[in-house]
Amino acid sequence: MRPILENLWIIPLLPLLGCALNGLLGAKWPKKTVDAVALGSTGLSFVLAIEAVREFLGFYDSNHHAFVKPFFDWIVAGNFRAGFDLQMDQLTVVMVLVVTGVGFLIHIYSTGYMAHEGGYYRFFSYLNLFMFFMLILVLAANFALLFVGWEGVGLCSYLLIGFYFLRKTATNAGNKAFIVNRIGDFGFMLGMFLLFRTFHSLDFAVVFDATSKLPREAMGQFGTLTIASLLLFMGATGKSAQIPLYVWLPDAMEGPTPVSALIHAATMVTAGVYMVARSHVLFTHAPTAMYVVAIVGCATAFFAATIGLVQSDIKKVLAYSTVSQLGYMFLGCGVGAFGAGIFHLMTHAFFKALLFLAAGSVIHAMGGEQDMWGMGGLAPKIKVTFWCMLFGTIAIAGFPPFAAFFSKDSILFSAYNYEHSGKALYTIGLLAAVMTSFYMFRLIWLTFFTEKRYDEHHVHVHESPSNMTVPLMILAFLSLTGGCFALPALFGGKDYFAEFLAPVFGAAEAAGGEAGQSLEHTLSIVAVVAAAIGLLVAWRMYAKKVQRRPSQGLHKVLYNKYYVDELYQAVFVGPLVWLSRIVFWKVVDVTLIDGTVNGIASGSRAVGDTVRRTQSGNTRSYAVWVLVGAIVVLAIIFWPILHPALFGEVR
Amino acid sequence: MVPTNYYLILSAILFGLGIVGFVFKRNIIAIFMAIELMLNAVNLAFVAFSQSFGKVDGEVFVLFVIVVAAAEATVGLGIIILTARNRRSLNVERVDLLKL
Amino acid sequence: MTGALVIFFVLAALAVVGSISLIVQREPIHSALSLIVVMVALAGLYLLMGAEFVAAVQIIVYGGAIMVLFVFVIMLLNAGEEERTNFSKLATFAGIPLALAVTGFIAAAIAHSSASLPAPEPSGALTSTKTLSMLLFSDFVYPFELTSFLILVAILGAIVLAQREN
Amino acid sequence: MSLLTQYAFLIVPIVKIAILVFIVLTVDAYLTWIERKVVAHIQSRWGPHRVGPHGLLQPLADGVKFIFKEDPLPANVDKVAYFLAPFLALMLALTSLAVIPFGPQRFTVLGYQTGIGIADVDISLLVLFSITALAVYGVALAGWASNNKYSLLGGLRSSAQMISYELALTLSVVGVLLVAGSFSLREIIEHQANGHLGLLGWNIFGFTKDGVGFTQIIGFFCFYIAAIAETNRVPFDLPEAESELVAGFHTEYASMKFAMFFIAEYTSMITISCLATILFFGGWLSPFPASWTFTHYVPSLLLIPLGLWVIFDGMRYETIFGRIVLPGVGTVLVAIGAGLIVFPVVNEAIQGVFWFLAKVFTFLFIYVWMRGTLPRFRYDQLMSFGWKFLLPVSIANVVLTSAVVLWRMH
Repeated sequence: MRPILENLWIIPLLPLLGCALNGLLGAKWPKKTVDAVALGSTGLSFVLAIEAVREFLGFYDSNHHAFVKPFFDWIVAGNFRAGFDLQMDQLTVVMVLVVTGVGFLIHIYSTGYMAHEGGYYRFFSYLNLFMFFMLILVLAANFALLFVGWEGVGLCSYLLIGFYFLRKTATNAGNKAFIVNRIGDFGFMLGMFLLFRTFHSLDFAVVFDATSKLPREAMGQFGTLTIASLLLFMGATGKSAQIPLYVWLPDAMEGPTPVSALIHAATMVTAGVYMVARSHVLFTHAPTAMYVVAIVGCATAFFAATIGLVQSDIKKVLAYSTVSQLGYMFLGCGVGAFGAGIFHLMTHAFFKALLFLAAGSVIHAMGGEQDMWGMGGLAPKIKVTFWCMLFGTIAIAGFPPFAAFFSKDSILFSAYNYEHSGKALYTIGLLAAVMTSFYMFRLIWLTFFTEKRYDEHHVHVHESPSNMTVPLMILAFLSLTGGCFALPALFGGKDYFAEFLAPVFGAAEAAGGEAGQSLEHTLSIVAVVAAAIGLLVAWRMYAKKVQRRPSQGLHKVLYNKYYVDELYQAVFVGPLVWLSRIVFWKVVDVTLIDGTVNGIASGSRAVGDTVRRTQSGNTRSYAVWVLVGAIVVLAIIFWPILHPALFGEVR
Repeated sequence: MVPTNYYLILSAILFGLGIVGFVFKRNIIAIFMAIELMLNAVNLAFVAFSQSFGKVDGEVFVLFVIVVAAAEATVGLGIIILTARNRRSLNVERVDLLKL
Repeated sequence: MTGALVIFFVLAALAVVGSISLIVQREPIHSALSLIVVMVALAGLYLLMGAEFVAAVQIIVYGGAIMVLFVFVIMLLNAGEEERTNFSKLATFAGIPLALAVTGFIAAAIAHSSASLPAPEPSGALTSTKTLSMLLFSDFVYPFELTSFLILVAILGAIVLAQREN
Repeated sequence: MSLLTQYAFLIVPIVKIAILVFIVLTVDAYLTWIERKVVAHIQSRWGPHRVGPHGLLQPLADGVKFIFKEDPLPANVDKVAYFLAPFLALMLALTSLAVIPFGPQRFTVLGYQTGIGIADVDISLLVLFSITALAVYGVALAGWASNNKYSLLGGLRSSAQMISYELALTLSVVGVLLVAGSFSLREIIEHQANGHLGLLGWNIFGFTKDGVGFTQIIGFFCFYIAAIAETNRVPFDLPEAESELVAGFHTEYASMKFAMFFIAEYTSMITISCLATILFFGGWLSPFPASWTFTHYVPSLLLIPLGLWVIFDGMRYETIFGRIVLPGVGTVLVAIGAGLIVFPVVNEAIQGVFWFLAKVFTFLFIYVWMRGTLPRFRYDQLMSFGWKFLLPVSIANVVLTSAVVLWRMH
């Protein structure tokens, strides 16, 4: 008897309901009602999710496989069927809990943060819609439905980035996010087509069973599976902001901070990771793709970290750190440690959400100021925020016993053991870790210590209301404890999280053995040392009095993000715009299409000018025309009769 | 016994004459009458066929044609009366407001 | 059976002459009279073919009602001699050949299909009015009802046309 | 002889036509006399009494007058129509009589099967209607042709009136047709033949052999009123309303042409009376049950007293001529009556014709009577009466009758 599990659709439906209510009626409602609807729907779906998980665990114990239930047919064409099928397995459990839980917390936070913003109901309507699509994404049992959620969250991200649609930059950022994602989705769709062409189905079960029966493709071989996996990964790069499609995420910070926390840190951007992990069977059978994933992930982690070093906008820093952390996740997946990747995904969801919300709280306190050079010495004024931020920073920096220590550690460990140039990957990852702890502590010092760099008379720094701080504390607690599932692994015990996910990913990782045990200890010590180095460098540079130096040289390059945007502008956007303006607009649209239309118009007018002479208004002439018509008809009728030779003898 | 062809040819001739009248009469009433003439020619053909095939259907059709002609005459003449009242002329060539 | 042929040719000649005079007459009333002649002649032909009911209806409805309407309208509008204007060059030049063409077409079709026509029923085998009515009210009952509706509509139309605006 | 028999199908009808036309013309002539006399007496005048005893020769005098009168041709009339109109009128009026059977007998002349009455078509009623339908042209054309506003108005009126009332006329007969199930006048009459019931079998009462019946009285009234309108008689004589239109459509006609219209009118009166007789009053059927053979002496019993009265009246007539002629006529009548009694064969033979003529003359008398009694309708009254009363009623009659007929079938 599993009431919720059997009606899994109810979990995503609740946020949709909230979205509809707020979106259609919320305009007239007071804030309280809007809050009630939004929080109620998300909170309830969180509770139900927990219940569903409980029921699922019971279900799993009795019969050892994922729970899949088709609810109704969505598309049925020929032998193609895409049903509204929802599934629940350990991976889903993690995602659902993260999404609903973190989502719920961020909703609470938003009620405080957005209190003084216009379009209050609109914001929550969008947020609920996002929840709906995200849940669809994680609950989907086939690629088609997953793609629905995929595109849906993309839409919501677009809507929320452009929430302040009166700001040009915001709308541009929204467009950028949307368009860049299109590129990735293009690859994703191609991947789906290929999969369907190969397996004649998009259901996870079917596809993965078929795949697992196929032989594992050799390294460097580009077989169907490899190509499919790469195409899917292309989608992932788009959604999860990996090289080369990461450019949209930093701009996405134009959106309200809770949005950055929920969508662009905790949940949506991890969808790519989830998707890759979900289709791990494909990837494990395509080592080439795995390698690519690992390299891209690793590169992104390092690359984004370097940019993060010098950013001055507090949210930009966090954005690049997000990109870099996502890189870690992909690195984990790439080297086959899907469990580690998902583990990092979860912990990252906690501490990055925490960091963003804390940053939001800071911005709130500063009355909208985002530039760290305009802050400083805030620690005594906003203690709660400070402590939470500090927790998050320590967590991301990877000091034990905080969450990221375990997750990042296990990723690096797996990378180290990866057969293809694992050491290189490990090294780069380690450097990224150093830089991570550096730029995070840089952020801490610039924001909370050192002397004030703002005008007291204009900015009245104040602690945020409780409905913002409480979620902060909860998240801080989570980022502290989130990693404890893996705690025993350190002392030869077993990794509960990996254990939990084992049914999904199989006991692939855990390159155990006594040697592995000792190696793991050394590596984790190395990691801690790396974090400590970052901390010390940051302290050395920013603990004393600081002033903004004019940036030049490498600093300048980093500050301008390697001019990647400019590069894209020059290489892709510029030519495309030129092509559109000159060819598609001037030539195709104006000349061809408009030409055709006008040509038709003027042509018909010309015809009319000539033909209207027949409209003499003289009935007798009309009579003659009738005659002509009659003759034509008669000719058509009698032709066969009059020329039997042509048509054979009639009758 | 008269061959059916004779009737058919006669009806063809009448029809042709009807057309000629239809084109060459200027008086709208006369044109109308030419149309009636054509209808009659067709009726003749109908009856001839029905006789030659020994079936009554043709005659039924003639009845229908006559009914239609009656209705047509009613409305048509009404229109003609109005036209004549407004245009003060029955010459179709003078009723030419419908030109470009 | 030359008698029938004689009658046929007399009536046919009457019809043709009548329709020619319908065209050449300038007075509408004379045209109407010619048309009546044609119709009576046709009625005669119908009788000759044994379609007596149709003949009667032809005279009663066509001769007795429709043409009376025509005459009535002619008298009402006091339609005088028609003026032979020639504004329509088209009709003047293209009319005759086109009319000939149509007639030719029909004649050709008749000439072609004449062979296939079955021999006519021997005279005297009158299609009795009974069979006609049977057919009319069994197979053709819906068209029949439709015609009645048509007539109703025509009546309404005539009334609407006739009443003056006020 | 053989030639005669060979062309009997031409000769016999021609002869019959000649006889019929002669009789009809005479009857027309004396109908005028009767009319004038009756109307005069209704208006308490003497009527014609100069020419011949009781003005009996007046019709002859009129005829002579018509023939010798000058025939002026009005200025710029439409000649064709002007000349055509009276001929048309008279021709159609006379033709319509052709299909009327005056008696039950059928006999063979020169091996040619025929009966009393010229043609015996089995759609005679339809033929009759088609001819009467054409009758309107005479009047209309006359009105149009004579280039005279009164005539035109008369023509217009008559054509409008005839169209309007023709509907009612035709529809009112449909009832009878439904009952009889035939277009043939002869069959219609024979259908009314009803041995033991006599006149109750006529359509006017409509009893069938089994005693149940549906009366056509509504149909009859519609028919008779419409018929009067068709013949342009009082009270529907608007086309020739003297007080408004001088003489209506025949204002411009004189002498023989006028006479033609005149004759045509009276002939159509006769036709209509015959029709009424046939359709509703059993045609040549005797009003008495067939079993009463003694009623065969009714003709004699009418003729002999009439003859005796004529003789007695002639005895004391003022003019010598009258004293000579009238008794002569009287004796002839008496002789005929007696002869009928003496020769039963002849008596039997004339029974049908007698009753037929008797009924027809009754209707003719009613015509005259009405003229003497009723005022003329106003035009709008005429129209609204025709369209709004007569037509619906006759339609209702049709519906009713058909319902009854159906009910009888099942």
